[in-house]
Amino acid sequence: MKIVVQAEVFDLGAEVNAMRQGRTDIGAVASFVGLARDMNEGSGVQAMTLEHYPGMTEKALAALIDEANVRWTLLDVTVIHRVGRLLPGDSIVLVAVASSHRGEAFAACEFIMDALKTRAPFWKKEETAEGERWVDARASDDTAVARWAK
Amino acid sequence: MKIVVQAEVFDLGAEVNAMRQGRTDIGAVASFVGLARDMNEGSGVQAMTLEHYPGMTEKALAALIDEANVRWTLLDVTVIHRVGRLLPGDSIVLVAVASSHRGEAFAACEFIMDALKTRAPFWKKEETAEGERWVDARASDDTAVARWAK
Amino acid sequence: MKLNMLYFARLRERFGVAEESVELAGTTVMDLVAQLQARGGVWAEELAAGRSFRVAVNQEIVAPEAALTDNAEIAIFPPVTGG
Amino acid sequence: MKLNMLYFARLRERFGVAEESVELAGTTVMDLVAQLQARGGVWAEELAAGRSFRVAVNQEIVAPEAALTDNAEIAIFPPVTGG
Repeated sequence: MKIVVQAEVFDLGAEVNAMRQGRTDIGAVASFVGLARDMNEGSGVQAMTLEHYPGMTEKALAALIDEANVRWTLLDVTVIHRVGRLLPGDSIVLVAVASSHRGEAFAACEFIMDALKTRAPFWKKEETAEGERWVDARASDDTAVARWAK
Repeated sequence: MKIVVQAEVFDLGAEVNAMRQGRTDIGAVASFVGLARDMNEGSGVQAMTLEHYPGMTEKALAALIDEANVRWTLLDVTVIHRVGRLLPGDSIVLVAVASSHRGEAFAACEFIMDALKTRAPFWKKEETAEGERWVDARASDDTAVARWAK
Repeated sequence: MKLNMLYFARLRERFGVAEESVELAGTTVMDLVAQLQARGGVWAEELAAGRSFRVAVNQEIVAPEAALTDNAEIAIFPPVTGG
Repeated sequence: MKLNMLYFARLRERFGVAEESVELAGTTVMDLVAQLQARGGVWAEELAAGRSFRVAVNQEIVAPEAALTDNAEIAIFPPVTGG
């Protein structure tokens, strides 16, 4: 398990290769990369800054992964989330899940992303032509995570 | 859209970077890598050989992607499937889907994998300590793809 | 009509042939399968009712009732196991 | 009891403070929120009933009824928007 909060860019290929290194029991790696877009809520975004709550962030991410490990049989999980100022096209977050079987890898990867969106303490502030604005939480993210309630 | 059947290894990081290159409208890239495992049906697998139906394979994969594009709003899709002899730990298949939103990227990526498993003409023959054996189709793959029936 | 047959994977190995030309008396996939079954031996065994195999006509999987056309490319193969 | 307060994101900017020490008369998160609301101005506004904010005690999100302990780390922040 690897959890990192960093300002630096990450490398999807290198992270997935690191999970696979020396193993022959992995049948499936599902991964997700979230990116900064040039549009949000109908207006152009020139840049965004990600703030987080150091300490709690890592604990919250570890708790999500623990939950995923209870629900599914996973071989490895990597979560990397960037902070600081990002431009459209930049990577924001990586979730990669290795499992013996694809169904578990897909489900756990999507669960971790959905849960991260509502439970990990990160906040986005966007720079637009009209000035800066804090991004509002979306009801659709609450709906997405509610699907996983047992 | 990119569909390739090849003997050579592929590079997840390079494929996803190629999808993202020069774009700022992608918010999510969901990807999947299927790997050759050292165990299947309870016995050790030393190697496997993947056979396919040239011509039909590419048509079948294009049809799956067309269906995904009807069901979800996608920005790009890459599917690469290897053929020939593979060893445990080797990559078999890559599906990567770019979209504005994560829910669509995840759903389309999993749909394409589930549909590929039951509709793309590839066959696996495994080498085990007891000799060679053709892999049997799994009922669980029929169940997985049936979830997507409208 | 003349059909260009292809066999793949386990069925190619069992039949001992990868491709052949077949002159079909009937008009449908069912007719073709019956004619191949009539060869007996592994053909009768592998294409028997209840055995799992797929038939593609011009590279699309079809149902047993599908009509065939002269010079079509017909493939018979086991359920697929890629991915 | 003494509490070590942290504020994040939009609330940090609105309150104009990132961290402070607070001496709480009550015992629960609700008591703390009421005491901060009583400061008036942006505090009353942002922490009013019906406004969306989260409270974490020692880095875990808790309900308004949660009991507080001396020297706890309390964070107040808007609903999260990462990922």
